[in-house]
Amino acid sequence: MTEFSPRIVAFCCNWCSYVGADLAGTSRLQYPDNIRIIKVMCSGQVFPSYILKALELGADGVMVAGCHIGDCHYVSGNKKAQERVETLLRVMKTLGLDPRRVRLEWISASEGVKFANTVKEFVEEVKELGPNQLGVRE
Amino acid sequence: MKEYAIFLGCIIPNRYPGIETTSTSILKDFDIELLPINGASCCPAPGVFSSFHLESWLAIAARNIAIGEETGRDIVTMCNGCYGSLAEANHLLNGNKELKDKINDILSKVGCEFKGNSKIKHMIEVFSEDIGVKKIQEYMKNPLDGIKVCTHYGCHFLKPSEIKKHGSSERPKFLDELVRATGAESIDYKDKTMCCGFGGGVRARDIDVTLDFTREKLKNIISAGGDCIVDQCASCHLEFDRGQAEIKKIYGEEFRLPVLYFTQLIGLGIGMGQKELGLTFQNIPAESLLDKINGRKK
Amino acid sequence: MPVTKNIIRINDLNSGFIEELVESGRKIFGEDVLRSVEACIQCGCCTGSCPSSRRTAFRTRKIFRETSLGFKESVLGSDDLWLCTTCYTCYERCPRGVKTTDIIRVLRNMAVRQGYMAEAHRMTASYVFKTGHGVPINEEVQRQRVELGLNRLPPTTHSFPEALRSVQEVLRLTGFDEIVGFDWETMELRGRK
Amino acid sequence: MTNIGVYICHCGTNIAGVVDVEALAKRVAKLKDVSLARDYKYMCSNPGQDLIRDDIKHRNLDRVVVAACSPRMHENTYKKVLASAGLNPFLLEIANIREQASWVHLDKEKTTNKAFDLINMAVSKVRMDEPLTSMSANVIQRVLVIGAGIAGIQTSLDIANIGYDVVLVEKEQSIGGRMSQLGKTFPTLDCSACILTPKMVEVSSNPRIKLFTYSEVEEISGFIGNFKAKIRKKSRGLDESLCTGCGLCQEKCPTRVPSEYDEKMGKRKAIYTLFPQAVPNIPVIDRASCLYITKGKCGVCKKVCPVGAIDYERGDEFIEEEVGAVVVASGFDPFDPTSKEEYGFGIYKNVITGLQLERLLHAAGPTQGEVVRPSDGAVPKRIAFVQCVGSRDEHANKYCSRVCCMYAIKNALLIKEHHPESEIFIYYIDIRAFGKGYEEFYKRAQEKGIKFMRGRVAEIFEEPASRNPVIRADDTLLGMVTENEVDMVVLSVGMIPRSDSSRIQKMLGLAASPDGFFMEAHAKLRPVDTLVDGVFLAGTAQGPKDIPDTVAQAKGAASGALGVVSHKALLLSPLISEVDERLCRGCGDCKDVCEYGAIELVTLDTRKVAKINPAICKGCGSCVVACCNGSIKLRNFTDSITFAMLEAALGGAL
Repeated sequence: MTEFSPRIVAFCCNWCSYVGADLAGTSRLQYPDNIRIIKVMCSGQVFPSYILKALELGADGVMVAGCHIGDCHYVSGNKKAQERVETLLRVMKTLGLDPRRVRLEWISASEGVKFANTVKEFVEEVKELGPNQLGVRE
Repeated sequence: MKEYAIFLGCIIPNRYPGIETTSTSILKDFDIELLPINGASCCPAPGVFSSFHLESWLAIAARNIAIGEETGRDIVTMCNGCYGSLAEANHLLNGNKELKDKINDILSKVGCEFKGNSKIKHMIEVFSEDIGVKKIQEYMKNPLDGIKVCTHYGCHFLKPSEIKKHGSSERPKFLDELVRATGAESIDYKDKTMCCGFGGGVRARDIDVTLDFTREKLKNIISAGGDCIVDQCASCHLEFDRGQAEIKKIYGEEFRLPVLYFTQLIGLGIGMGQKELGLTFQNIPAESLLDKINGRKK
Repeated sequence: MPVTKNIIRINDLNSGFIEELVESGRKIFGEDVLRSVEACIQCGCCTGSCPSSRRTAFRTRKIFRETSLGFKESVLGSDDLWLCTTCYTCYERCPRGVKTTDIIRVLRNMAVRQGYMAEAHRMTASYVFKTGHGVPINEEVQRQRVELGLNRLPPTTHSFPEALRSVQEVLRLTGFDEIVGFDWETMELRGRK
Repeated sequence: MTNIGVYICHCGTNIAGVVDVEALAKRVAKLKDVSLARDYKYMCSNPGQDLIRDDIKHRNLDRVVVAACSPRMHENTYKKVLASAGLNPFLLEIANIREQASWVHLDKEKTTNKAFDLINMAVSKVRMDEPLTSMSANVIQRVLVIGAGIAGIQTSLDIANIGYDVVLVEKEQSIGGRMSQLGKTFPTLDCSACILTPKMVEVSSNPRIKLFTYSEVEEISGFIGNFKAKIRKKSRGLDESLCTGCGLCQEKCPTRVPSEYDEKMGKRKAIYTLFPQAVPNIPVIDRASCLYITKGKCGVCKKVCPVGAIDYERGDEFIEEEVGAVVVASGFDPFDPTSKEEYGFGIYKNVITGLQLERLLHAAGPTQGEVVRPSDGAVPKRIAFVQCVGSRDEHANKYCSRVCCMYAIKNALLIKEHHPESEIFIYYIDIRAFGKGYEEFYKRAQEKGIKFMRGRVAEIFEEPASRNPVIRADDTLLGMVTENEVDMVVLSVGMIPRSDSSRIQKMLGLAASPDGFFMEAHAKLRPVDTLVDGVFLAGTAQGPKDIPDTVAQAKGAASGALGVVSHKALLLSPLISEVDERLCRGCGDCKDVCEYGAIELVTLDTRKVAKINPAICKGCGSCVVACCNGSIKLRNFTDSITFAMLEAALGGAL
């Protein structure tokens, strides 16, 4: 029985967090390979159903990353993302889902280190939580 | 009829009872009753006890508020010091659940609880807001025309303004307006909003520093041509009245500047005698002022 | 005071002093109020506004500078710290929003804990232990009260012994008796600890 | 039937060092719709590009995935490759297997697996991507400039001189703005008028600049390349076409009221021009103080006007102008120090502001350049400047206004040079002499004997007899509290946003920074752009600035605006939202969340539906999420694409 290796999806906005991830790369910062990044134009474009779908498909953790509040390339997309994700987190419990599996992070284009550390942290936390039973796993 | 719980503190009942009787009797005419807060203690003095031990200061203040709240009325103080302590305690405790629980934990041992549902008011608010300058004007029997008054606001009623919320602490107006309502003239003087020197435990520890404050204020008032000083704070009142006597003793300097609490000035305007105003019990006689008032009459 | 000849070795200063300050005042005022001292730009608006510094050696600005650099002993041991009348003028005007008077009061609390409490202040405190009043009644005023048609004693702790007892109990619970050095047996101040 | 080609780049050893590219290519080749998968040393190199180009042509690929470095590096390179091979460039996806895989992981097997997932995700996206074509919009090749201070003047001149038309709108009756109020300028001490008036004349004489003075832009609609502006031309109470500017009316007008332009240091008539060199040199009747208008008496100006231009009843006019870009140069207001009560401004006569002093120092000002104090008209011999009044102040403006140190030093020097015997003190917290020649200027002031007093002034009081202000401050360098009785105090007030800036902000949909000034698109890299395409900022409307910085930014704004209007047409990104009108219920939720006003509700036969203006939409996708029934989609970022990518991402075993 090998150690549980979580599967994590990250929705990164095109203007800040995706660039932050690139910076982590160019700075050769090592972080766990459990994460798969999906580029979105803006964190405000992330529909709650995307997150639920990811969980349904067996993601053990989902991260939504956008520009810091006030820095949104589209003025307020990240504020909208915040409202939606926070609402989702509230209902997740009632849906029998562990809200700790979903994370909202503000990571700027200059925060490669923060990106790497956030991934490390999140992977560790999700390892604690164990596999997402919702997902059909082979 | 309006009712308030009156928080006496120390200096009013234990040094200047005349201020209490005067205020009470005037308020009666405006149909405002003052209910005693039985068993109240020292507020305790904001700058003094909070400098020693904030938690003890807060606990005692909270106890005073708590027993005041039991009357079911808002609490009125007659001293900026008392107002400062109770209002700040009220502010701190209502803004911090953890702190409130901690203090209530202590209070529960002596059978009371701070709820924070009573407003803390100052006598000056009762006069300038509940009653209002206009009514005071009409109330005057022999307006004090020609009397030059220098007002002293004191510190802890106005400041910090972000907590006390009575508007500008640099150039306040309400006390001057009240004075004008009596017919007297309120004249400006240098460093008008400066502290009297009483607070922060300085008086007890370094009386000479305190008296140096007082002296400067008195000098500025005299050179501006003030006939008397009118205050709204028992501590400042003591400082200016008793302080003059002490200055005379220590520096041999004599000012003979009558010191009146604002209700005492109003009292003069409705013809109350200086005995019932308690002025005869004060260190500095008010004769010069009364002569001017009477002289003016002739 | 970490001074060698005419040099102050910044290395020798107590860099943890700010944290001690925050710790001592956090529960009452919250952390931000205490940390605001770090925002001081030494513009001197406090001191220029201070009626005390016009006649004493008290320098609000200097105290804040020393505090943020960590001159713990000289700040807490200084008599000047006690020359603030808490008039709040500096608090009102500070362009950086430093919560001056609150910080000074917390510094004083720390000083008291270190044993820097003036006898006069212990006396003032002892009155409250004994009577519930910082300024208790005296014979003369009792007479005046009667003349003015009031009761001899005001309806305060002066008239209600059980109320006085609960004030005393509160002070016992907060440990004020220990801080001031008040002896419940003799109902008097203990000699300096 | 789709034919996807996948190209895996070694990037030398950057990728191949950690990822088993050959094995990866073999695995990828098995993916659905992938007709070929190649790996190559450097895909971005010419041979690499040819490889793709040839396959598109000869192996008729219809979609391409490049697995290489971040799309931020070479996406455009490969888009061009597709285009050159006749394939729609939007049928390309990049799998970022360098920054997101080989550079951040070490384990060869795991990293190769991850690379596979990333490619798989790209494949499942590209499979569903639609070919998109950038649409183009015509550009109206004129620029609207709001505000004709030095910023607006400079921007207009630059644009006009390069050969494009400008509509310049000024609220006041003359152009020139704040700079025209100033006496001399630091650090060179050349007189403001001497360098400004030539530019003002240039503006009025330039045929490419259409000037509207005493006018305000009331509405702006449209989008980059196609703005429509509604301008209100306020009535001057006279016929401008007749007025010759002879000035007789002003001379004869009996009414005298405090002059706003002179900061109340002087008086003006009820019919007046702001200053002698006003452009245009046409007066305005102030309806509030004109005797004829208020009381029906007088009428002198009408009587004396040799050309009969006066027309009291003349009403406002409205003009519509179409432009392709907008430059906002609406300037600043000086901070009103009345709220800093400890300084007694408005109570102590001899406490004035820096701008009031400028008017006194101005050769054409109310005192012809002689500095006298308001209480008694005497020439002050001891003058104190108080810095940071309302600036660097939690109770007023938190920011530094950047010019006050220098203008105080400048005015101190001017007075000192005019009256060498005078004693001048500058009370400061920090002297900020950041500009070219500024520090030297500061030193020069010291050498002239101007006393610099380190300490923020605590309070000012007045000696009743002499009306002399007394300054009380801690001399922080002495560690002593000082009092200083002077003849006059000058409060160095900072800059605040124009009183009407919030109106302009709403009108244009601009953002404001915490300090209330208009916000630039990027603090460092786009300091003159705004978040609204086609709208640019110049001068102090964006934040406190001195004249050199204002002019520099004005030139930047000009080039920004020219970057728009120098094109006949604009290509617009096709990656935007579109509405499925059959599904749309016209609830308007999308309209509410759109920050750009790109969505309007239109009537389609009988029902309301949302309509997205492709020229305004930025493709953020907010409306897509807000839509209650999924009738809006963001092109090539649809739900089904996202779900497909999720499946690809989570399908692979780790």
